[in-house]
Amino acid sequence: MTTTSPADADREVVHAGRPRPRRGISLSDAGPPIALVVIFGVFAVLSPDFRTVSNVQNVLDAAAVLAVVTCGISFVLMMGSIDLSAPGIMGASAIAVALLVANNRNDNDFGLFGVAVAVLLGAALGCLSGLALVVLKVPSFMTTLGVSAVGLGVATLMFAGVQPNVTDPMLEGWAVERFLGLAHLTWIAVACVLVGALVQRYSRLGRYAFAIGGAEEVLGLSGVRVAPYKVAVFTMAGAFYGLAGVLVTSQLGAGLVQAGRGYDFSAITAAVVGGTLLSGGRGGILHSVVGVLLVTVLTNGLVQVGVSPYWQGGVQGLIVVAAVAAAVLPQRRRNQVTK
Amino acid sequence: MKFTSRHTAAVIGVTLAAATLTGCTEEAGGGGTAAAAGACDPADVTLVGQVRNESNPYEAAWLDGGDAFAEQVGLTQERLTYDGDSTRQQEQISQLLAGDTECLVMNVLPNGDSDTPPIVEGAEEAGAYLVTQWNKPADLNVTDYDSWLSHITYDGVESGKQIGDALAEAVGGSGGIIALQGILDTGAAKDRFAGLEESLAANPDVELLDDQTANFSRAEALEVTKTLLTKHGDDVKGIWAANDDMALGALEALQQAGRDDVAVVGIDAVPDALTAIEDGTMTATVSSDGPWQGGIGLAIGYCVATGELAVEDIAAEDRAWYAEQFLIEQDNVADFVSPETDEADFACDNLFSRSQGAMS
Amino acid sequence: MTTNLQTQPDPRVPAPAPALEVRSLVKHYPGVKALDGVDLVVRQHEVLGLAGENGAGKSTLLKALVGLVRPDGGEIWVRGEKVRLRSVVDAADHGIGMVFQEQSLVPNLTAAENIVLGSEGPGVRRGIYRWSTMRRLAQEQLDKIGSHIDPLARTDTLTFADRQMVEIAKVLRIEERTSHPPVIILDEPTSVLESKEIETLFTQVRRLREFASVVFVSHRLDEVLDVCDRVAVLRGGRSVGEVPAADAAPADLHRMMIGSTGSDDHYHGGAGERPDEASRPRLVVRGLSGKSFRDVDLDVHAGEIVGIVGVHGSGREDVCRALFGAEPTTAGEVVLDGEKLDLSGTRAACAAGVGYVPAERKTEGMVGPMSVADNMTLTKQQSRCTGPLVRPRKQATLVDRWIERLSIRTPHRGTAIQSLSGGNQQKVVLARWLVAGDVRLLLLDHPTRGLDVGARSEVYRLMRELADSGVATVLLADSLEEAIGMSDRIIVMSDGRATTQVAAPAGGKPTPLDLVKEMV
Amino acid sequence: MSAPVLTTPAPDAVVPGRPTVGQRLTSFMPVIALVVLLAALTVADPGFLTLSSLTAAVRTSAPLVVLAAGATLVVLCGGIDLSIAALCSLATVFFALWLPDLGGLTTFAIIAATGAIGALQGVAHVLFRIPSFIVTLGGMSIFSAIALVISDAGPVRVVDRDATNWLTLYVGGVVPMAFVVALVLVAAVSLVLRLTPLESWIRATGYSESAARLAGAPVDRVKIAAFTVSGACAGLAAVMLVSRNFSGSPTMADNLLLPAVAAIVVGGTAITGGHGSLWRSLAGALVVTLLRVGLPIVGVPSAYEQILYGAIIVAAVALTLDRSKVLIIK
Repeated sequence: MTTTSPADADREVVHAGRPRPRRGISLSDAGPPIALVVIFGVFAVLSPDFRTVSNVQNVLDAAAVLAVVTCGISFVLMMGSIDLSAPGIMGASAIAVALLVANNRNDNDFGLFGVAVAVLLGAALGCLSGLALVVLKVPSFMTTLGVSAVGLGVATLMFAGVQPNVTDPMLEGWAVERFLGLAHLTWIAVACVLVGALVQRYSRLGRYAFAIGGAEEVLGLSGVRVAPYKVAVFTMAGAFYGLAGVLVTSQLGAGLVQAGRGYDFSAITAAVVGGTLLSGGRGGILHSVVGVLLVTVLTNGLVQVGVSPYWQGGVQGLIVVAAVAAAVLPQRRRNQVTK
Repeated sequence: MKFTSRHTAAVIGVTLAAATLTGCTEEAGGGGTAAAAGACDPADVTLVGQVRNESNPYEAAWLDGGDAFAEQVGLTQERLTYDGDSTRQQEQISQLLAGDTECLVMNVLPNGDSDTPPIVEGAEEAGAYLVTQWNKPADLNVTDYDSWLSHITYDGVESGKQIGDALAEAVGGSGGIIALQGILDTGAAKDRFAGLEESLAANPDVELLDDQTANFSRAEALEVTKTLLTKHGDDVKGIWAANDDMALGALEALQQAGRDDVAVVGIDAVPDALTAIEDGTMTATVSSDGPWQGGIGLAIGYCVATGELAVEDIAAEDRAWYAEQFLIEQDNVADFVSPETDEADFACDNLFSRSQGAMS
Repeated sequence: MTTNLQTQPDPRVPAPAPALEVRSLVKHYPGVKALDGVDLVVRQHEVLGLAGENGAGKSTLLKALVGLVRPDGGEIWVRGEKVRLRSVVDAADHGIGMVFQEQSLVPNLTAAENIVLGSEGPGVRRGIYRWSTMRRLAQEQLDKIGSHIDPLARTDTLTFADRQMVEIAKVLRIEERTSHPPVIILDEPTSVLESKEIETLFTQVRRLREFASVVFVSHRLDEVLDVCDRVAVLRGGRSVGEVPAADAAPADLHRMMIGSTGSDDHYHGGAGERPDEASRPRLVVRGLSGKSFRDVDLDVHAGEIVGIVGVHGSGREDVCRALFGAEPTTAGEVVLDGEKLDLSGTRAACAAGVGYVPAERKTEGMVGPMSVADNMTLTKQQSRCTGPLVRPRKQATLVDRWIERLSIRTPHRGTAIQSLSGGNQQKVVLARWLVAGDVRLLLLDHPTRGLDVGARSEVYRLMRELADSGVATVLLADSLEEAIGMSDRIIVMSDGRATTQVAAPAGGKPTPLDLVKEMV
Repeated sequence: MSAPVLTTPAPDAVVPGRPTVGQRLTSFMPVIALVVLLAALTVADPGFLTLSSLTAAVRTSAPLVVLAAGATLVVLCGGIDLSIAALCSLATVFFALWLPDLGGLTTFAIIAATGAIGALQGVAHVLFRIPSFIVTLGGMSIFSAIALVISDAGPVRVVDRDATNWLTLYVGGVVPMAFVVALVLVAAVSLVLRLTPLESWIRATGYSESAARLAGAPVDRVKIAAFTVSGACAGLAAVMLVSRNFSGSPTMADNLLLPAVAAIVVGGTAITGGHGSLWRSLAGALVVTLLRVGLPIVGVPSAYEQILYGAIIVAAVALTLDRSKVLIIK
């Protein structure tokens, strides 16, 4: 949970001799995709149910929500911050959207506009974490934890004891209707990933988020005011969580306060497994997507090959550690700082 | 770092001094009022209802039922929630019991079986009137305690069996089903599954293809069902869920998979499930009357606290009992759509009218 | 547009307004007067050297010039106009930019992005990057200084010297912000460069003069005189004088800096007895190989200082770290005083009496927020302990003694080491190996990097003293002159191999040229 | 040694060696936050500030204090331990299962076992250079899985209460024994750190691992030790939980993870390592406990309780964080 100072980075290079300047993907980036292919292959051999087309569809559909959450969290991790606010923000936006589209609680029927409001609510809550980070100078670990609690509170307030059920055909359709074999939800997630990747590559926000993770102090020396970008990144992450809340609501057909339970750690796990460093400055959306698929394939595959549900979590944990170890070990140096 | 050293010394000093001077005792300050005294002024009674969270319709309705009862006797209910966190429930209870416990009435939903003993013992020690519902270890006897007035639950084995039978009927007496279990650490989940097993024994042509836990959660049920549907495909004719939330999650999964030929049953009779039964998408559920549960626990405590009912006058069979429940299917669902509490249910001489007999 | 009017060439005024002028600048820090009325004039199209010891106020002055420090008094004039500089951006808008002493590039961005960072201009439209434009902008900057770096290479894959070029290219971006020749400040640009790289840099600096004014800061006085037109000297927060570079010798500058006649030969060449060459060496290295070096043989006698020289990539730093167990080895044997040295880790090396002063003082040499005392006793814990217990009083006595012996200037032994000046920090780091009195082999990796003349001189004196007391020393010097001046013997390394050995006894020193021939 | 060549007058350095009033205030901030919170709760419900109520609160806080204290060591070294809660849950199950065989020795066996498990994580961390976040995240799910399997996913009742009864006693009639144990633990660990080179090593490791290593500090061993103590503390906390709940359960302590980390941060320990202390975590744990149990008890409705919890915890950190010690807030 710390940054590598530029000096460390310098040294790394000096000691590694003189690597050729590179632009593309390095060998260390190839680890997670290889792991994904290997794990997929192993399950495919072990379980005939796993290698069916319908199961592959199922895996992709199941990965949709996590992918959207991970899109958001990747930007935050890239900056070297951390974000635990997904459960709260998703809960709030899930209830909000359920109350805004056609539902059994009130006469609202705002359709897409309601979805937009829920996403905005997520963005606003994300903005709150960002503001607390830059204004109060409280570490993101705490601000996002606090905002998560606030989000759950807001969700509980709106919930008011009666489950809001979605009757809006559009929102329900997202989870049911299919295009090219995948649910609309999954296509929305794919779109999110594309947007995320474009933002990361082509927008100042994305590049600065990356730079903040690399050497925040340098940005200051170059006359870049970092704070607005940090707030913007958290806001964007919040919007992604908001959308994820909407997707969960669409899947469940109802707004649940617990819509986002567990997504914080799963998303971090996915991002890290995909090769994003918690210390920031490395990784990205496409890395994270590989991580999401890895985690989802694991979950699905373990059920398919019939591993006891008790053990599933443990096996997953073990594989995550092993995956990271496999990625880290070849690059191990003496006196390397590991936090 | 100055913070450290001086503090260290001070704290160690004080503790050691305290320890050596006074020795150790078993009692904290206060507490320990005689239990069954039962002479509280009705206005002095504090009513507390505690459930997991308010973000669950059944439990929110429970608290609302408690409010309704409180209003009936001119009091307010303190609503506590612990977010399904056993530790937090214990913490809240012990904090509550550290306050004024003289006329305290608690209607508690323990998070799991194992959470009941410490709550019971805390209440006993502090002399607070306690009614628990749903979860209790089988070997813990209510009659051994004075201030633990009653334990109410539904016969989970019976519920599990009833919906199991209904499911068997719905699939035409033969075919594969999958089961979604609740939180494995709860008596309710275990009993209900035992009921399903009884039902399966009685319907030998119904085959249990798979059982997985979805922790009573709608979202988890959705995921688990999706995976199991892929795994077993068209062999699945029915889904047995240990509560309605999971049944509703399973319904979503079925809808997303484009399957409308699978029967789904659940337990609890939450409003959404009732609607689903009305629509015909769900087959059956068993009623658990949340509002009544929220009121009755407080009512028992209130009656004892105000002296209208003495603990020793409560029959042993009413100290731990099964409440009345109904199998709800499409033909009788209309009767249950809007549960109302009936003030008469909470009258001190009518408290145990819904009893279906002592817990076995 | 007043600026433009004022800088219009006026036939009645013979010389144009100075590019930059500082008038009686004052800056107080709690307890310290960092700037005490500094005056400075930077003419257009000149390279002005700025010299002064650590603590003379150089860095504060430079920071004030780029808006990182708000002065308490005095004025800054840019091309005849009085300005207030509130931030780096402000300074850049006035055409002032600085290459910072510690490289300030974002390692995980491309060179192009670093060059345009903070002033992307047409490279970013509505928050969206236009990579082709960005690349072109960066290429223009790189072309200006004649560098052939790929603008889209990730910065952390570039060599150190290339990164320095990127920094200069980046600083030149400020040209785009103003219509005037910019003022470029180079703060210690050479401190980590090898001689060849320095030469390239100087060529660029001379080119810069064509269209900009340059303020050049370095501790190497010969360099300053080499590249600058004029040198201004600071002492104790005041300007003490200016000399045209052509007329001055390093000794003159040095005299001005310290305010008295200093010895030109600050290397204190081998005053003690010559180590007995015939005796068994204290350190015997045979066939040491690692990732970036092969088959290195090395002998160091007690009381001897052996310098290792070589260009970047020669592997000398890694050999040094390997001897301390901080870099893995694949083959070879190291014997210290007849006993095989365990190279598995730094602990073992410390226990065997090996000491190491890393080049990166701030990140590797010291623990910044910890006190002087704790830093000094970090390694030799036994020196402040009785059995397993720390004895604060024992530590205090010991630390105070060493603070006095090495004349470390610190308000208190409990002061955080990061608030000391570089030279004093380095002395604490050195003292770390001395407090227990059991050090037998000292590995010094650029021990004088970033230190001023006075502090250097003290470090040299200390090294000499340690050698005389029998410590064997391996020195990776900051400059060839330093290596020659300090060492009794010099090993030349090239491409990971120790190629040549040159004796350098007092009175029989080789010339830098001799060594350079061997190095390439 | 001869007089230094330096003739420039030394800057009149009067930077005081002793902390200023402001610095002192920052170091007491956790306590101030605690007092302010207590006062606020008392204003909200005057009945809250009673001896028995405070007694109950500190009794409640004991396991959290112990968990947070252990994890503080790891945080001081610059890492993080996310496995404490899951390990604690696992330990409650172990305790319940072992008690019939081991009797009075169970407590020690548990602490030894969890210490060993902690050490194992530490070894994995330093040997394979896997970030502690990942190692302990993996540990978290593995311990949970083991706990579920060996307990058959259900609570294990503890019938023989003699082994844990001592923890339910009260010292001097008012101070719960569990809290005294927690205090003694914090005091003892702090004292050991202070009196031995350990504190130097831990702080050096946390502030700058590479510098510590190059100074010959036993960085790897210090880290493993920190994880060991953290694990052992999880074991002790488990014993406390069992003494309170009369059972072990595979999920019993799982929800204490975020409160424990919150306690550390609220105490003002820098999550990046180096700066902080166990005493700060003690104060932090009390603040978090007051928030967890105090808010609902004084009658804050559950929805607002969560909002307030979130807001207060951020405010508390804003108050206690010594920003002069942390340059960049991530």
